[in-house]
Amino acid sequence: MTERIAALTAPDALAAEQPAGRSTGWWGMVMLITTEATFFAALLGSYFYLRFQHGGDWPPGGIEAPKLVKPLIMTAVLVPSSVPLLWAERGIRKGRRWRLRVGLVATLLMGLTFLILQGTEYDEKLHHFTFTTNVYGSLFYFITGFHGFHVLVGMLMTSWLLAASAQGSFGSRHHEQVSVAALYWHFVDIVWVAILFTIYLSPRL
Amino acid sequence: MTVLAHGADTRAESLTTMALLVGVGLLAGAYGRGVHELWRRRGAGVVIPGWRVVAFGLGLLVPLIAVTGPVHELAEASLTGHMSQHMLLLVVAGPLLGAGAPGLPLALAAPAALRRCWARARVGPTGRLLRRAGVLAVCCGLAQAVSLWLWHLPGPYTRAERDPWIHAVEHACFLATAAAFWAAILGSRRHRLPAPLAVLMLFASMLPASALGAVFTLAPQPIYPDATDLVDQQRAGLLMWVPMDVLILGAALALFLRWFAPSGPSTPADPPATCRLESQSPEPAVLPEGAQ
Amino acid sequence: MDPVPASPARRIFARVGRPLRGTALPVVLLALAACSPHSPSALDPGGAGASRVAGLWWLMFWISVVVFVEVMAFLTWALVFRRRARSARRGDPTRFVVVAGAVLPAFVLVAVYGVGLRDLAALGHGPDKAAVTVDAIGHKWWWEVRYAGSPGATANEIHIPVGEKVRIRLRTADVLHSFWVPQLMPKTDLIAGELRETWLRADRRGEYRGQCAEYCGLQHAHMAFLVVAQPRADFDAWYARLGAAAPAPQTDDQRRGQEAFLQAACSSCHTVRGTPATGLVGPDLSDVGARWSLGAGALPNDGGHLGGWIANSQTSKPGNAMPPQPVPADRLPDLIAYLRSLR
Amino acid sequence: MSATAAHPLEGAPPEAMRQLEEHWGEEKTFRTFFTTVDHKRIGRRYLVTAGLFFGFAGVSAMVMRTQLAGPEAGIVSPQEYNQLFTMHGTAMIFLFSTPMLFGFGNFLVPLMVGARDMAFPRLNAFGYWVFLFAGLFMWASVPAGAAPNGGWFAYVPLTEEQNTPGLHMDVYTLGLLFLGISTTAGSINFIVTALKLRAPGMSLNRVPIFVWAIVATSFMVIFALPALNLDNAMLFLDRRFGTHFFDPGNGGNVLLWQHLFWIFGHPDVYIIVMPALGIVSAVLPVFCRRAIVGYPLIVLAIVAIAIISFGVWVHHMFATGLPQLSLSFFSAASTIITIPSGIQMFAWLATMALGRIVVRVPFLYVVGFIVTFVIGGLTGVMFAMTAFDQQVTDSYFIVAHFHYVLFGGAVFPILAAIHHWLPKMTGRMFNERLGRWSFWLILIGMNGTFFPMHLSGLFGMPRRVYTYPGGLGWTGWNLVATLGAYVLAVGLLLVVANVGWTLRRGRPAGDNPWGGDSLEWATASPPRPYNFAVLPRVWTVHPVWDDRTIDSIGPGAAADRILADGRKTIFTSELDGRYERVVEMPEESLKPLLVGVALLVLFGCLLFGRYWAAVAALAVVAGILFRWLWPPRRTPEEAGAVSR
Ligand code: HEA
Ligand code: HEA
Ligand code: CUA
Ligand SMILES: [Cu+2]
Repeated sequence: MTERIAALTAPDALAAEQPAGRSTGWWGMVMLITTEATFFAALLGSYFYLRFQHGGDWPPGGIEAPKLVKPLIMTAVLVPSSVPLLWAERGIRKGRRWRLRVGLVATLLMGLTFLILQGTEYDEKLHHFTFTTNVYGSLFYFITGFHGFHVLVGMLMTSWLLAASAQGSFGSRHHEQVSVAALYWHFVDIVWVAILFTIYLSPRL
Repeated sequence: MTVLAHGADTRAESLTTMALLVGVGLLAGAYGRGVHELWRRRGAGVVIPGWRVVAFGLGLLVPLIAVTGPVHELAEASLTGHMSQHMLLLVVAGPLLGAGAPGLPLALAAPAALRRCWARARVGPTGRLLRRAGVLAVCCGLAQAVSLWLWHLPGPYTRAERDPWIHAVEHACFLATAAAFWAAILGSRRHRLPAPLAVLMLFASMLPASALGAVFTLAPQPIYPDATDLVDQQRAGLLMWVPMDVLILGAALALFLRWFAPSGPSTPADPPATCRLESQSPEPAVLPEGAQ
Repeated sequence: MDPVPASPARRIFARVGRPLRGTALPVVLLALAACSPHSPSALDPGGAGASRVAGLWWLMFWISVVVFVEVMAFLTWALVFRRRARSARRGDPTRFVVVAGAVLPAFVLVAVYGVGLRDLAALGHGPDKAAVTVDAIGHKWWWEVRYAGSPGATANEIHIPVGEKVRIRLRTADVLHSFWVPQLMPKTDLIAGELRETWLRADRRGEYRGQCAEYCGLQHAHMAFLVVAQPRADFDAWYARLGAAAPAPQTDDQRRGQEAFLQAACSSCHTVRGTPATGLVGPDLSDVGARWSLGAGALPNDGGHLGGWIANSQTSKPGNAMPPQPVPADRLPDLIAYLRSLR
Repeated sequence: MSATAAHPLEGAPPEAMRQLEEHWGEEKTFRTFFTTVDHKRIGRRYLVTAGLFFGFAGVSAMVMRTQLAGPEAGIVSPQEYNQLFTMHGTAMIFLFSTPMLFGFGNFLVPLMVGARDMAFPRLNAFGYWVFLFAGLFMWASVPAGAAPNGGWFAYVPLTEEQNTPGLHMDVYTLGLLFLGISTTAGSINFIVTALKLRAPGMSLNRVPIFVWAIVATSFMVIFALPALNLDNAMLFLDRRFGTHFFDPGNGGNVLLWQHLFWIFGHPDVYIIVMPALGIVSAVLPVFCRRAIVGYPLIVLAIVAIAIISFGVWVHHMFATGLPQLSLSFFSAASTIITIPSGIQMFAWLATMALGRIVVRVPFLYVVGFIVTFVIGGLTGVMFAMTAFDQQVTDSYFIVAHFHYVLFGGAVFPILAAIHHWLPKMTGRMFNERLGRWSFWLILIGMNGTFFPMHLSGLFGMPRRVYTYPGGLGWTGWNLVATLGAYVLAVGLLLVVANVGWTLRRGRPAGDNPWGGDSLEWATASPPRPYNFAVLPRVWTVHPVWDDRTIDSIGPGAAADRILADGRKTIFTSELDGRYERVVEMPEESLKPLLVGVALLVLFGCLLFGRYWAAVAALAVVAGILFRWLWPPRRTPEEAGAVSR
């Protein structure tokens, strides 16, 4: 009997020094991303729904199909911005703080460039149509604007990481927040590809 | 539906059919060689069990059925027929090929140079990232959704209608993405998602497909310029919607049950007459007369 | 006043629950319904669409009774015999759960689904070539009714010939509404920006109450209408009147009333055919004297209520689009007399 | 085997107990009231707040019922009536059912899985504050006369600016967006808690069904809520900034609203009912004194419902004139979804038929649940037949259906849960006799209220009418319904009275008054702030009925499951619950409340059109979050830096 009790009350942790498994933070971020991705999916789904319910010309009301050059440049800025982040993350895993900082700054700059380009794009577009022109205008500005807001949030997170890394919080043993925030940034990138496809390419298809 | 396109170049069509035959033959050969190699080294049916081989074989037959003979005729005749062709590729051939766990055998059968490249890519950082079951499944799911949507937009769709080669590429896209996606769900254990995640993944992949079906079914006008039959379009939409949903629901539940049931609930051997942790006085102070 | 013969007797006991006549429950239910002979009861169908649905209902009703009784029997059995049983029994009767909870229901459901599909198809089977086509246009909160091929219009009242499938085209002028005549036909919503269609076929003559069934704001409660099913000849006569000009005033007070009508704000919102009043905001009044109610079911249509309505309709139907009319008290009776003469 | 062999609190040595008390205990001061992150306190708050909103919504219903007692009544004006039923529905769905069940989840999930708190305790506190503020935000509009008035599903174009000017619908859109933050946060928290914080040995196939239900519900929230949020965001933009998403005149489409709403709305009704069914599966075995029948089948049914429920939304739009083909598809899907419910129903019945039934108030409510839910479910199946649905949709028959499933399917289990876990929450036993009185009054009142609605609906009475003419065969039934509602209200007030009685006079209940099977019964009543002195080890689905688990928390347990040297709990692996590592849990904090307040200001500014102030509030939110998540300063060695 005592043996049995001893077995049942024995330790479970068998010298598990290294943190094993996913952290709650990782799961939390994955769930947040899932729900946000669903939001974007519903948004882009609404775009197609409205388009096919509308029938006829798309974009309607004499608005011309969006030009591709600028959005492609924006893509070329935003999507690769994940790379420095990946590099930074890999660096901090090995304890290389400089890589973290450099990577974060690069990502931040690329994100900023993207937003500036988006600003100039709006500047041009607003001469032709606004979000009150018709449903296409509403969709265009809502979708791209909402994504732009996400880029902004992503940049805030990145700046937060940068600030925290300046304080010296991260290293090979503590880098969870970096990976978690990076997940969000990658997500924002991928969503952009979907938006590029929906807003810019699909009217030509 | 489009008389114009297919009457014009039957030549291109027979060429694509030949290409298909060659492709299927090559795949079958390569897979067979890989499996042969594996079985020779590790014993028959060990790494790749027999049923997977059968599944793969059947999966290769499906595209042949889908793009020739009566199905082909149907596809020419109506949108509904065309969608049934797509569904054959996406929901029949895809899972079958995926269940064949083709990754390893095909890699084995590849020429040495290619294999070396492959091996190098596998161990690199990106390769390692991509080889994670979760990442792989998400990517394949995305690819499937994108190709599904892309090829059903009016532009690509009509172009595929007109040009047999583009049509062939379309079908190849469907086949490849579906097979890859299902390989992550049904494939070999090492590259497969754990069942609960697979259920989630399946569910998530169902959403864009259903959305496309919904767009077709609910659109008040014809989506494609040269299709005018609304009922046909609705039927096509439902065809895209229902079989996919049913398949995914069935697969999800089957996976879940298979994972969940055998280990079963370990009920205590004897539901205790009284529980050891029961409080001293389970009888409430006041009980109405005759309430028991 | 009534353009059709007196309200028909509802042959409640004879009609409803036909598939299962002789069983007690539907009779009881209907006896309860029969508190009022005017109930627009879906279980007392007067036409093709609704009687199909009533049949479906009784089928499902009895299946439900069986399922419910089955579950209750189980429950009662357990409560009676397993209470204070000496001990719980072992085992995990999975097969029982699957059979009773999934397999048997699946059979029942497939069968019901089949019947349901058949009925759905039947409802969808509108007239191929309708002799009569009605446009019902929903407004907040009344129904504009027009007939294809007739310049006339009426409101909150649809006349149809008995025994014929009548095509109804539905549009809305503002928000969503829903066209529902429980005794004749299930609902069809009126969707802003789109055209919808349904049909009606009454198999016995009579008046069938209909009501807007989609919440449409303040006075959704008062958006009723009446379907009047009459023999073809009566219908034709009515239809002919619809296209013609409104009757001219006959008496002096009616004439004074018309004058008042045309001078006051009335004519800027309402039409009376054959007069300079061509307003389009409110209902066409050319046959207002003959209609079953005022304000789409808000008030009975008689002189007193009409006067009240004109003076201030906001008390009886708050929020409707008609502002209170400052008609001098001495002119009001004339106005009423004129309007009552429009039939 | 002595009944006192292992008192759950005796497993850890006294020194460890003292330490635990020191690290986890919090004085009940004014400050800790606002800073607490204890899931049990937060859970209780959810329950009380949701109960309060239930009271408000219930009172609205009583006013409505009074108005409808006879024809042409003038108790309330049409404006008031329309606000009342909209707030009644909205509050019952969004501010009562889900938060109430999330409250039970909050209290129970960590206990049931054997953890010391939720995965994100501060997020949990934040979720509560947001729920509270969003609820107050919406209810405050009632005395202001600006309550939402477009019905709980707020169909456009009625709810567009030109048809409903004023703040009414802005309160609705903003309130639901605000509330959505809380619901999403709560769901993520449940999922992660159930994935990472389970006691060692609790593999997924040993997770209590209630936890399964909460997790499946949370996943449904994750996938369904975005559709509602998108809908509300677009409506807000349409109303305030002149966009045209729902404006057919400018290319918009009014049915888009309905599709998005019901893509959320249908899963939502299962979001409401699923945890409630979980409660049934938790309560039933205890009073049947045996394991639940068909555990894997029930879990499978939960998963199946969660999936299928995303494919049936159009059954709420059967009358909108969509293509018949698609209707028949949705009709089939709606038919199929009854099958998992049938499986659960018969699993419960089989459990009862094999059990040794002990009748107590919680069990009575379960019986009440079965009776009413079956009726509601059966009418649900009737609607799945499109032709029939087109006849009764938007009539009182629908009102009857959804009250049977909502009251029968959610409120009865909630009442069962209140009685079942009240002893655990308060340490005191309720009054059984009072409990039985309230049960019978509620059962009779509920059926008296809602059964007649089937009839008035069939007899042609549309819903959402503030009054109706006499002489149409509706009057009598409405009177019966009103009388029933009063009986029901008395019964519910007795429940409230019983809870009050319990708090003041209740007999001490003991740790496990019912001889329950899940881990919450293996600790004190009410539980200590750290829940378990020794985190248990699990071998079965019914751990407390298993000697091994009891022994594992008995004297002599290894320190790695006591973890007295800080606020600590254990991470286990997601699927099979293997011990992974010890983690530090956060302390109480005021920041969740501050973010909540800042968000309240944000939404208030949006409501009143102060957009720049709203941006400022957003900046404040970001600023507080910045601090909230700020990592501790570490030396390079601690952090593990190898280079600058
Ligand atoms: C908790 C909430 C809840 C639950 C559980 C359900 C359950 C179901 N509901 Fe309900 N429903 C609502 C809440 C809910 N509903 C609400 C709020 C509305 C209206 C919203 C509004 O308009 O305001 C609504 C409206 C609604 C409609 C639209 C009606 C309309 O507006 O026109 C439909 C149509 O199909 C429907 C169907 C169903 C079905 C098939 C089920 C099934 O899941 C029921 C399954 C259960 C059983 C069947 C009982 C147990 C099973 C057995 C005993 C096995 C044997 C059974 C058979 C052989 C049949 N519901
Ligand atoms: C969970 C959901 C839920 C619940 C429990 C209820 C409960 C009740 N409902 Fe409701 N109802 C809805 C959800 C719900 N309803 C919805 C979604 C609608 C549709 C709205 C729409 O059309 O937009 C609706 C619509 C609706 C209508 C139709 C209105 C119309 O179409 O015109 C009616 C009419 O009688 C009604 C009545 C009632 C009644 C009498 C109760 C009673 O059961 C209420 C009893 C409760 C009380 C009397 C409160 C008791 C007080 C306490 C317990 C105090 C607690 C206090 C503390 C803890 C501090 N409801
Ligand atoms: Cu029109 Cu309700
Ligand atoms: Cu539903």
